[in-house]
Amino acid sequence: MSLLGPEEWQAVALSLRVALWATLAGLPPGILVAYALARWEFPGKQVLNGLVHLPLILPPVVTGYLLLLTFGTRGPIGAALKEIGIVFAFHWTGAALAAGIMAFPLLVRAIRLSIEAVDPRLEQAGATLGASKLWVFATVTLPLTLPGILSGAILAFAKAMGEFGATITFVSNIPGQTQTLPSAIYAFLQVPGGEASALRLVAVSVAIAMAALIASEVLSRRIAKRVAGA
Amino acid sequence: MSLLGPEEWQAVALSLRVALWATLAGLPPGILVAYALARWEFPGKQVLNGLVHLPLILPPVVTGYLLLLTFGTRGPIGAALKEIGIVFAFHWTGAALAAGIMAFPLLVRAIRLSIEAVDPRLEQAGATLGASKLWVFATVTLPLTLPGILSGAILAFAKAMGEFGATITFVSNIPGQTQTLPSAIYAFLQVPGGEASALRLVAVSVAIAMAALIASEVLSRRIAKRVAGA
Amino acid sequence: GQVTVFAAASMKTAMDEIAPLFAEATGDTAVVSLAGSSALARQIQAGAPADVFISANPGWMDALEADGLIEADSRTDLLGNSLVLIAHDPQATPIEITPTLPLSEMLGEDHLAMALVEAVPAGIYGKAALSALGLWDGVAPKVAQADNVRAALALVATGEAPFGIVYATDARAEPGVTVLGTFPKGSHAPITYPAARIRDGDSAVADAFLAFLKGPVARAAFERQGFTVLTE
Amino acid sequence: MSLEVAITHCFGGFQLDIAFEAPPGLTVLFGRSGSGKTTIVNAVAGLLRPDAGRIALGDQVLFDSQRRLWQPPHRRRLGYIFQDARLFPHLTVRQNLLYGRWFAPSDRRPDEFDRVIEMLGIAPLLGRRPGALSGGERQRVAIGRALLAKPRLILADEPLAALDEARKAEILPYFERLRDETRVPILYVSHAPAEVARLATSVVALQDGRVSRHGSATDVLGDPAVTPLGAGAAGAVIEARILRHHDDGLTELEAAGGLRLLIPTVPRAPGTPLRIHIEAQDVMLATRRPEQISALNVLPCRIKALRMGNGPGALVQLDACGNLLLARVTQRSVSTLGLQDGQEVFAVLKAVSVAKGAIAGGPEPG
Amino acid sequence: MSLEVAITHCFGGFQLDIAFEAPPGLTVLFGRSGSGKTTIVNAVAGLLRPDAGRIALGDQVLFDSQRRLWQPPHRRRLGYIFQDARLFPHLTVRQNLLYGRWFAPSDRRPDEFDRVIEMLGIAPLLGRRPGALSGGERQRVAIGRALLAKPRLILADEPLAALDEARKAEILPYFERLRDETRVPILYVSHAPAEVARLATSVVALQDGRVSRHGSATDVLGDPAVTPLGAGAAGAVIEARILRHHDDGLTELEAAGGLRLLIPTVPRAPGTPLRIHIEAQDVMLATRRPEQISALNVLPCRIKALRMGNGPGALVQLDACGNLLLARVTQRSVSTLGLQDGQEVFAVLKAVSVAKGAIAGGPEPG
Ligand SMILES: Nc1ncnc2c1ncn2[C@@H]1O[C@H](COP(=O)(O)OP(=O)(O)OP(=O)(O)O)[C@@H](O)[C@H]1O
Ligand SMILES: Nc1ncnc2c1ncn2[C@@H]1O[C@H](COP(=O)(O)OP(=O)(O)OP(=O)(O)O)[C@@H](O)[C@H]1O
Ligand SMILES: [Mg+2]
Ligand SMILES: [Mg+2]
Repeated sequence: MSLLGPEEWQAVALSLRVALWATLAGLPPGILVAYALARWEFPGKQVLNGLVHLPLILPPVVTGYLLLLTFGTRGPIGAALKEIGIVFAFHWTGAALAAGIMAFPLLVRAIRLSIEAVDPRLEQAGATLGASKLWVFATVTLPLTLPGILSGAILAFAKAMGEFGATITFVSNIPGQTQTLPSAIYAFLQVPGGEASALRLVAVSVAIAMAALIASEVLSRRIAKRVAGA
Repeated sequence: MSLLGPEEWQAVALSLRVALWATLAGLPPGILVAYALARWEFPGKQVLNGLVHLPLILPPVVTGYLLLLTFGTRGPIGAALKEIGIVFAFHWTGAALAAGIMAFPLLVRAIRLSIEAVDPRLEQAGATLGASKLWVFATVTLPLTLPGILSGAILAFAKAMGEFGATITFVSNIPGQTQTLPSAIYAFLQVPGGEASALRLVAVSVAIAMAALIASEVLSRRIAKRVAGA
Repeated sequence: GQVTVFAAASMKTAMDEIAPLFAEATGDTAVVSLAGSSALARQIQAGAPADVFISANPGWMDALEADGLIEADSRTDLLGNSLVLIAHDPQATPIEITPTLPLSEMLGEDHLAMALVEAVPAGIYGKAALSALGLWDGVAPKVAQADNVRAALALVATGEAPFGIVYATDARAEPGVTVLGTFPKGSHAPITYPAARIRDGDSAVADAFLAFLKGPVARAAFERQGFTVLTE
Repeated sequence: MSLEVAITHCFGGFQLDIAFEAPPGLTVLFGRSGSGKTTIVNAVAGLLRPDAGRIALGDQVLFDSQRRLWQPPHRRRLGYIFQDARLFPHLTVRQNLLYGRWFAPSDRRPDEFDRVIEMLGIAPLLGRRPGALSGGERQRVAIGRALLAKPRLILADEPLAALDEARKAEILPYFERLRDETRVPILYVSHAPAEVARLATSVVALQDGRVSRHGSATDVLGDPAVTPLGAGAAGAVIEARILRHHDDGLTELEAAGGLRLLIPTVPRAPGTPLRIHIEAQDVMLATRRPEQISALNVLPCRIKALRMGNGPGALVQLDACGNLLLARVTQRSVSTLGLQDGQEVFAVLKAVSVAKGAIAGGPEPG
Repeated sequence: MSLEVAITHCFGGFQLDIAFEAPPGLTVLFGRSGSGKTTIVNAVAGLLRPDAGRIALGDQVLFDSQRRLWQPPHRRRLGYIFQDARLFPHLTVRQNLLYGRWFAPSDRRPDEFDRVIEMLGIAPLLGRRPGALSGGERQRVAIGRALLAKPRLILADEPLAALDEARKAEILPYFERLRDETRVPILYVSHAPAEVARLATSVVALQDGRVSRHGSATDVLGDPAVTPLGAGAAGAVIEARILRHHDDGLTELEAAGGLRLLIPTVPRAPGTPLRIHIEAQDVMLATRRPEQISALNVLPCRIKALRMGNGPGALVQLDACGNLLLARVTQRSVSTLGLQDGQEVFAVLKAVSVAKGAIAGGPEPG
């Protein structure tokens, strides 16, 4: 298409990939942490809760900087991961990591809220029928939490599509590798006359996020209908 | 205290004020929109839903720029509001507006999720007892949604404490008026060797948000206990 | 070969022109990562795979040099820029910027848009210039500091602030503002964009790229943007 | 005030198509599980909008699909006792009970609250929240909440199913009083024959979404061709008046045609009308007046109809001085005693067989 | 396998302190609303951890506060039919029914599923989700789900309260079969005297969190001093065997001492042990053998005890060839007939009075 240049299409594809991975990879730990916060009592629970919210509280630049310090090739975790072949620094995986971490609080909150709304009496019913805690979680709690998971996922996806500050600070803005849509938009906005180009990218970004939003609405309505019975 | 200079204390106070107002003023429209999205069917529902999520998807700079265009003193809404004495441009209220709008999607999602979890059979029971839709909402739905409202509010507060891109673009950074903690932190990070100063402000910001987080946990546990019965 | 260039975001337009020309001329490709100088410098400190760094101010280049991260020999002051006072009013008549300029009176209740005066280069230069002219104390409370020059420019362009201080390169391309005057050279440290090769980088292609930047093709591109080219 | 209901509604596989008129008093809806009782009650409450039809309470139309009329539930002024209690979990028991009052016209009877909580035995629960109540406690609070809303129409969906016999015995008279003393129509879903017999002014029997039988309690329960609650429920309802109280704890009644009956004391003044449900299986027949027997009621009757069942039983319809009686005996007894239509026999009935639950204040003529 | 329960637990104002042993078979818990039934069942299920005490099933200890032993609910292999159905709303009825199977040892009886859904009449619901079921349908699915989990212990908290009489009559025999054919102990909460009489191997009566009476069904229901379900429930339980079937639809039974009884057909082979609940108010007494009367059972007895009640009634304990019988008559009859201890009298009992619901397969000697 002539709407966007090849480099811009690259940014679109990369943003999609980053947002999808940020969301999907965030789900398992997100569900775990949400469950822990909703249902368990353990020392350090408030610390965990605080940590989860940190990316929300900190200016994104700070989060990006902290990521650079820890997951950069010279950072303590980054160096260790590099040994086993996992690289985040200046790689699209790093953009996904940054987006995932920025989106994590949103994911966790939504899922946690949904888990808290699951009637514990249904979980008890599962237990009396022989299901262990893990099975009850998998067969009762988790399915009933689907609306929240979906809701959290779509929030996370939208956030990941829009995330910029932490990403550009952590993995820079390398076309084809770490240049996501928001970074590209940012670059356009930094120079005179870039507004029109920025606007086109904004439109693409909004279109993608809206499509995801509507898909999630349809899906969540279907889930709700199923549970209401029919 | 000697930890922070007077200008920094000003930034702390301003950030608190901005975050509180962004959260509190966001609640009524947030609840309304969440209710509309959760329970009503109307044309343009998906458009509203998209609009609400927009600040999440757009790079904050873009949001800030759009705010400048609409709520600036020359913007269509800004000019009208100026007539009746409401000014956002270069004013702390503008910072609150920007933070509120950035936090709005988080607020709405959490509340919406909670509203969707309210058993409609309880609302029906309220209706049979003579309560009109509005009364049912006020006496049944709303109280049962409290955990979600609290959850949304704390997310919004944290987000507002950390918001920076849209705020600085919209109301820039005038010490004592619109210089929030994140702007101050950002400024420190722009110069070589500013990390230590930034860190002190980050610590203050985190401390405030954690205090709010813990307060909300305590409150929400109390609510949950009441509803479980005791 | 390929060269990875970390360049200040304000150079986007120029770099977008130069990179394809470089490829055409040498057969090598230049990948340009554009972000704030501070972010780029920190990334280089953290081991970013950059070969060339072009900073929007000497401060961060100095910091990298102190850390031994750049080839000191390769460092050149590539570009220069000047600082201008702009107005929203299209009818505004040019004025000379002197210590007697009644800037504070001109502002009245309104704001003067600048970049962050303690953090962002354009802001730092602007504050230095105003101080040198003895105007700073009068306008300080009225300064609206944006996080970058472009945002300051936007404030003036939308009319939110009647006046602002930005780079000449930015002012030139924005139809919504009028340049009132240029700050005298001596009122602030020279505005330079240093470029250098990163120590761990691929030296051959990087050197070629740096050379290309100093060449006539690049010079033309820079000048179209309003930069002063400092290299010979 | 009477309630007219005529609606059709379709849920996936289930088709409801019913019409009945509930006269003032208490109308029992019964039928097997899944026959559509709750669906009807929901339609009357306004919680379900039927596909088509009309629902009117007195001269107020609640729903009319042709005239596109629809009153929302909160305008209908109902007291709905749900099959599942549906208490508000965030409110205390007291707040739950008073919920309907906020929206009701101000009080005629300020002591109503105390009376209701005393009857329901929920005074100790007032400060608690529903989450920690037992099943029966919850149901009692739900009953109280509906009754205290000062409704113009009471809908009760199996209100007593979760309660023990003793508690039921305490609450039943309250429904009787509501039925007799107020003009509030009551639509009452119940599976329990004793409740039906005792409370019903009229009965609507449902089968697979259709009305299979509709009439006064006397008619439906006294018709040997219809034993819709199971054979056990067949029985006659006799309208009588209290004649006098004996001092050995018995009350003597007089029914139509001067028929006298002795039953355990009913604490009402002589002259009070009563209705008694006499189950068919509690009545014995004898062709010669039995003597030296503990049964106190030996009533001369004439056999009006004899109906052999599929099993070993036979249902005998009797005329006792103009009152209808039903007796359930074995077919063997029919042949041994040589029973036939028109024959004069004696119905033998124990005073104590007329269980407490089956004696009810007579309905006002209405 | 018997279940021993001895626990104390305190909820705010409510104090539970009970101990009983439930022998194999079916143990009915009854008591008024709020007396602690569900609390006990929850403790046995492991959903509530009592403050102190011990719960053991056979030689397996489920809970012992002294030894700090606690088995989590999913290890207990229970089938708990909750007072509120608690179906999984996201699963279809079929998936709900099969839920427990995932965790149960593999099947001895592959046709069990079909048998259970047929008995419960839920075959047409299998593909639906619980949200759209009627109250009774939901409860039936909940019963099925618990039964299909192949439990070692069944807990049933008012399982039939929401069901119509006909449906109850279909499900009760299943519980009987469970009680008699398997070794699975059943703890069963019920308010309905007919269910208690029919199903109970033993009965635990609760009052305000304490056991007020505990014994075999025969003992508790046959003791005129205890009529804990209300006077209506007093009655004797007679253990008998089927002697032969008559072709007019009657079955002849023989009880201890050669006592013969005629009741409506019971479709079991001759020789099958049965137990019959004969309610005291269905028994008449005569001092002379009545003749020409429809009652088929006229049993010579001796009066063992006479107990005057507070009201007009008297409860007479009778010995019929060694079987205990109870008769409820008026005090007036006692004096008119001159009844006294030791007197020989005739108990008159209609065949049809022995209602279907009160005839049960006799418990295996346990
Ligand atoms: N979580 C709780 N917190 C406080 N009190 C409770 C709690 N659960 C039950 N109770 C109280 O304990 C008592 C016994 O409750 P339980 O549910 O065992 O009664 P029940 O015998 O099952 O009654 P029902 O027949 O009404 O179901 C009741 O008074 C109840 O209010
Ligand atoms: N929302 C629904 N969607 C589909 N079918 C439904 C819905 N609600 C009820 N039904 C079906 O309609 C039929 C009638 O339901 P209803 O609740 O009126 O029965 P009921 O007579 O109250 O039974 P019960 O005595 O078991 O409560 C049932 O077969 C039920 O499964
Ligand atoms: Mg129903
Ligand atoms: Mg209970």
